[in-house]
Amino acid sequence: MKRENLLLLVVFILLALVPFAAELTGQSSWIKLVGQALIYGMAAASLNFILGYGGMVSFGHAAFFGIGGYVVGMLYHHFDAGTLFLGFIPGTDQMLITLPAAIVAAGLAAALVGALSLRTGGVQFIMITLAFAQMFFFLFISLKTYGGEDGIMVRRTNSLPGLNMKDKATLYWVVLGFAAAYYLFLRRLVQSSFGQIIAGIRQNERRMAAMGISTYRYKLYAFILSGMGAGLAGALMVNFLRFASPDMMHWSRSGELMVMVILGGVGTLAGPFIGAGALFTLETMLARVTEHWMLPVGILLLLVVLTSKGGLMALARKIMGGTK
Amino acid sequence: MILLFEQLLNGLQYGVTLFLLAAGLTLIFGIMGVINLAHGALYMVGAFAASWVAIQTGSFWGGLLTGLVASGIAGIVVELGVMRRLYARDHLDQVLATFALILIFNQTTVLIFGRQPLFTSTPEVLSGSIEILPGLPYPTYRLFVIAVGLAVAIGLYFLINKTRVGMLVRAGASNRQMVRALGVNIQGLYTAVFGLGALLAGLAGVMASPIVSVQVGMGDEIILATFVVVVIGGVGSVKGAFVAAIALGMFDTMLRAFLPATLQQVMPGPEAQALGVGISSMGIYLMMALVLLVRPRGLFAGRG
Amino acid sequence: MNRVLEIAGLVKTFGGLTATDNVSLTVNSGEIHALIGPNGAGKSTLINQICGELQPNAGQIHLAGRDVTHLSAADRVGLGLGRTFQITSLLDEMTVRENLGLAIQAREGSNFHIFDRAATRSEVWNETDEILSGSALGARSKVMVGDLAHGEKKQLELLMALSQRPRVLLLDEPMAGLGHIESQQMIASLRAARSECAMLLVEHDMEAVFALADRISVLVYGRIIAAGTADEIRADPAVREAYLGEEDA
Amino acid sequence: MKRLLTTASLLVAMAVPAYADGTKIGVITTLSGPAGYLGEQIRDGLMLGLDASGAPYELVVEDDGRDPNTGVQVADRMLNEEGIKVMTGIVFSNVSGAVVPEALDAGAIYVSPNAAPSPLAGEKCNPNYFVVSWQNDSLHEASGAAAKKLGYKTAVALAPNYQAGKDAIAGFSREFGGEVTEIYTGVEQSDFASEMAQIRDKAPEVVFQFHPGGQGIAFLKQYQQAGHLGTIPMVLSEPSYDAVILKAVGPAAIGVTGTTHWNSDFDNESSKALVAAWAAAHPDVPLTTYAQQAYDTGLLIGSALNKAGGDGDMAALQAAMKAADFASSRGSFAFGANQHPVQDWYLTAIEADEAGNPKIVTKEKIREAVGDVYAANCKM
Repeated sequence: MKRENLLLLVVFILLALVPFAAELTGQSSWIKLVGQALIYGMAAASLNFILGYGGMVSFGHAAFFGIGGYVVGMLYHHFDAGTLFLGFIPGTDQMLITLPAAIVAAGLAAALVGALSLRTGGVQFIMITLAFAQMFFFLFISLKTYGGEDGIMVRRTNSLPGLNMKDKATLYWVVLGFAAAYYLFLRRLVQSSFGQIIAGIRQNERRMAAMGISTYRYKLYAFILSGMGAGLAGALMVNFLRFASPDMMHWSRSGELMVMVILGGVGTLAGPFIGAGALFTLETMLARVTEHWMLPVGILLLLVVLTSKGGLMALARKIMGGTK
Repeated sequence: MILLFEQLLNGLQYGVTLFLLAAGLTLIFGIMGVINLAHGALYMVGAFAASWVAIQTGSFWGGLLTGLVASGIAGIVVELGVMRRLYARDHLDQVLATFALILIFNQTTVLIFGRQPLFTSTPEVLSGSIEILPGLPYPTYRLFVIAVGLAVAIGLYFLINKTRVGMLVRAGASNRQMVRALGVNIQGLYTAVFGLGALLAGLAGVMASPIVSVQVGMGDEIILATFVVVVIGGVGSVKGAFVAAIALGMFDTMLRAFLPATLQQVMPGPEAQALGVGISSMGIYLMMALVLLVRPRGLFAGRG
Repeated sequence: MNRVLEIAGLVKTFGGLTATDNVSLTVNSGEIHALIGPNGAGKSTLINQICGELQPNAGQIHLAGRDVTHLSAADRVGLGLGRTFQITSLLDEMTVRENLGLAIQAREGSNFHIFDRAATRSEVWNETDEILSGSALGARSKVMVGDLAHGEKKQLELLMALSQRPRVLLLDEPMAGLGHIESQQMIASLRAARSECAMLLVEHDMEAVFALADRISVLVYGRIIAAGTADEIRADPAVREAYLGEEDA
Repeated sequence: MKRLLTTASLLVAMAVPAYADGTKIGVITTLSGPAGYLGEQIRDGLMLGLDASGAPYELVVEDDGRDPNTGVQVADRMLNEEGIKVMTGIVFSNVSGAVVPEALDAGAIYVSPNAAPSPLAGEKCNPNYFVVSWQNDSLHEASGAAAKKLGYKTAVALAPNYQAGKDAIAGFSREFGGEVTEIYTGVEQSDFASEMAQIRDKAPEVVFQFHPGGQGIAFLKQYQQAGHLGTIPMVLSEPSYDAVILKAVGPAAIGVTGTTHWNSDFDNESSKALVAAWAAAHPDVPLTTYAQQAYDTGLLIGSALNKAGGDGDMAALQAAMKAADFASSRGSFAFGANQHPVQDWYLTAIEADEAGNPKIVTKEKIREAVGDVYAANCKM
């Protein structure tokens, strides 16, 4: 346990030093790259909670990511234009308001989708979550007020009292702070009473029912928590990139999140972050070398699946000599 | 009235195309338990191979044959090289591996054929229209697509219900363990089923190539609708896939055709149009959600 | 006598097949009621209806005087219905201790808490360790359940079911697949547990049934064809013909 | 994570060329996916234009995958790491909506060879933002004007159900003035049989449709198969009948009317030079308006670089751009108040060449020196 905390602290410090390192080496785009990877890591980790720990394979997780992002975008749009959302809610650019709003909105959407989808299981669950995500996607594409397919530009990152959010390093540290907090939250969550129940449900739903656990309610609660996490990640992403678009909730984005989780290691805390970082770095690096970057990415992904079980985390453990 | 009839035909034609794709996918799903996101890539392979040969030789029929052979071979290669290692894995690994296959297929196609869409046209005998009702000319080629689709459906019915291979396929779709227990060459059966599924997907691609744009990524768009068909029909059921494909084709076409105009009766034109199209785009997903809420395993679910 | 479980006129059909045909039976507090019958008699179907995994077409199920016919499986557990499975059903990726601990946690509540530490809930783990140390599985508490022997899994299931403090326990073939010594252990465990709860015992092993049961009901083709004490059942000609006779032959 | 980072930095070091002579120009464009050919055209046209201008340059080209996130990521690196101050190349307005503000905030100049979303043309216009192609709306206003000029009174207008599609129908209707039945199609739809039936049912005098890329190919093929071609005239804006589309559609496009700001048969030196250079460099690939727009973009950037002596003095470079002192392949070219083009629009016919394949023939000028409706909202 102690060793794990030490490792986390070292990783956190290294990540916190990224802006300085980027400054020193002149490769300042690393700030944006690592920041984005952290946010995707959060989204993937939120998915991993239901997918890896809860056994619910959701193929529509990007919807909650996108909804979280759109809440920030829409509130900014109304703030900028001085209009009211739905005729009575004023816009805002205060992060202390937009982030909670995004989390709540994504949670509500997850409650709706989860309540209906969790009546099925297996392949049907995969497909019905995908279906709901597609419906959200088409809904946001036809919202003319919010830019339709083009999305919403957020000219200024939301402000946080006392911080200069225009500074790239500051924004990065805010993101890192959220990512770290979310990681710790998830660690607590999977070790909590609820986390144990969810782990039990993944392994054997029938057994849990025989313990008097109404599995549907617990799964729904997990689904909502997970959706809220994705909403937070989406809200941060829009702040980070200053842009919200329906691409955020396209089905291929849901697929990408799944790829990150599987690549990193299903049902591990650090896996999704590692998977996000690896996929993101890989894509970015290869895209600079060749226009046909998809081919090597595809081949590498395929090799990872075929040759290893448990993704990069398992590989890392194997290399480190099975310390855990 | 004529318009309605024509739209029904359009729905039927879309439906049989979906069926060609869904039949293979549902069998692969049902028998091997594999979620194959890359099924649409085989559709693309069929379309590209057929179009390329048609351009080189000027013969649609030569292209048809090449498309079938190419997609069938591609399917068998994929089965032997990749799928075989995925049967014992969980759905997640299958999703990741077949997602990777999509990337590989798409980019390889770009490398071979470039990014420009390929040109194909309908064969001479099938160009033009037939006046099926007074005042209703209907493209001959589309009638041909419907005929081919229905013929394949009938062929599959006989294959599955009247032959020994079909018996194994049916048994495998409802109970995988049982086929293993029968001591059949299960690997051979798997390869054959996968090859057949790929062939049908390729056929759908060939059939679609004179109608739609033959371009990279064309399979990614239609694969979602195909999955919807498979799930609505019930995983593993070819009959379910047929019913669901036709129903979905009709439903989708009817929504697109009549919903905006219907909405215009109750709201201003432009908004009605936008809303109507928005809802029609969601239509198939809505249909799937509704079906699954009533029948969580689809319409014709097997026990497996 | 106090009826903890009462089933009246239960009917379940699958298509044209009637799997449960107007079955009524009771389990009184403190007794072990055995349900026997040949394969395909509909025993598992009946158990699944009592547990709440299947909905009957007609009839009622009362648990401690309360109608539970339309309650979910989980809610019935909350009202005092425990069960074991014919094919053991455990959490294979957890240890013996974690399995039992989770069962006790589930009973203790606070299951929606997301900020506590499940591993340090003393009320859960004290009881878990106490139960384990008093059982044959004490030495195996850190072993992954997936690695347990079949007999050990059966024992663990029983411990988990009892840890729920049920009023009545449904035992779906607890002897299935056990060797002779293991069966004797299981019989001893059940005998020890009879002071804690009533039991409905579905079993093929006649030795075990006659050793444990206060009353026996015989299910054939979804119907109860006979009920009574062990001696009455042994003597019943209909049972001999339909069931025991078959087995002898 | 750290090990990954170090490996990645090594990769970066290998990917960046050690030394380069001319001004670095960042090109973010769409090279992957179905729309990949658009980015290819833009990249290749841009190179020809820059070559023709004679300015020393170095292109840094990267794929955005039509994904705004990727675009921003790439832009960030180009701007902050590689010190790039001149950017261009974006195909789609959703990407430019994300990337352009990023470039402007960093003090760079962005010159659009294609996408020109309306917010950036109006209130959010910027001195460092130039559009060489056209503002989206004016494309379709030209088609509306053409349909009106040809004497049609009723039209069916079809476009995908997203913002650009709605803008297209709005732009067409604005200039057309007749009765328009609007039909919106699905965003990823490829089978238009249902729409063909509706067109038959409505029997309009003219059909206007806006479907770029693969959708356009499918639409034209099916229009012919449904028997509408030659029966109901069709007017198209230039993105719906680029040379690549025509090559894929074949004879199914012959007889259709188009509108454009440029065509390969234009009789001016710059245009002829482009056509010749393209034929020499890419003999197998059709030359589209996308490449032409990028060619003009290259000419503009090159002329400004020549005048300002590279990107050392950004104010001078901006002034040189604004002067638009280059020989546009479309003949007359000037920037309006919002630094979007003020240009002429032409009517074209798609006719059969000797081999029976479609070719675009310029017929007449239908609009002269028009800008766009958003310029009035731009206060610089």
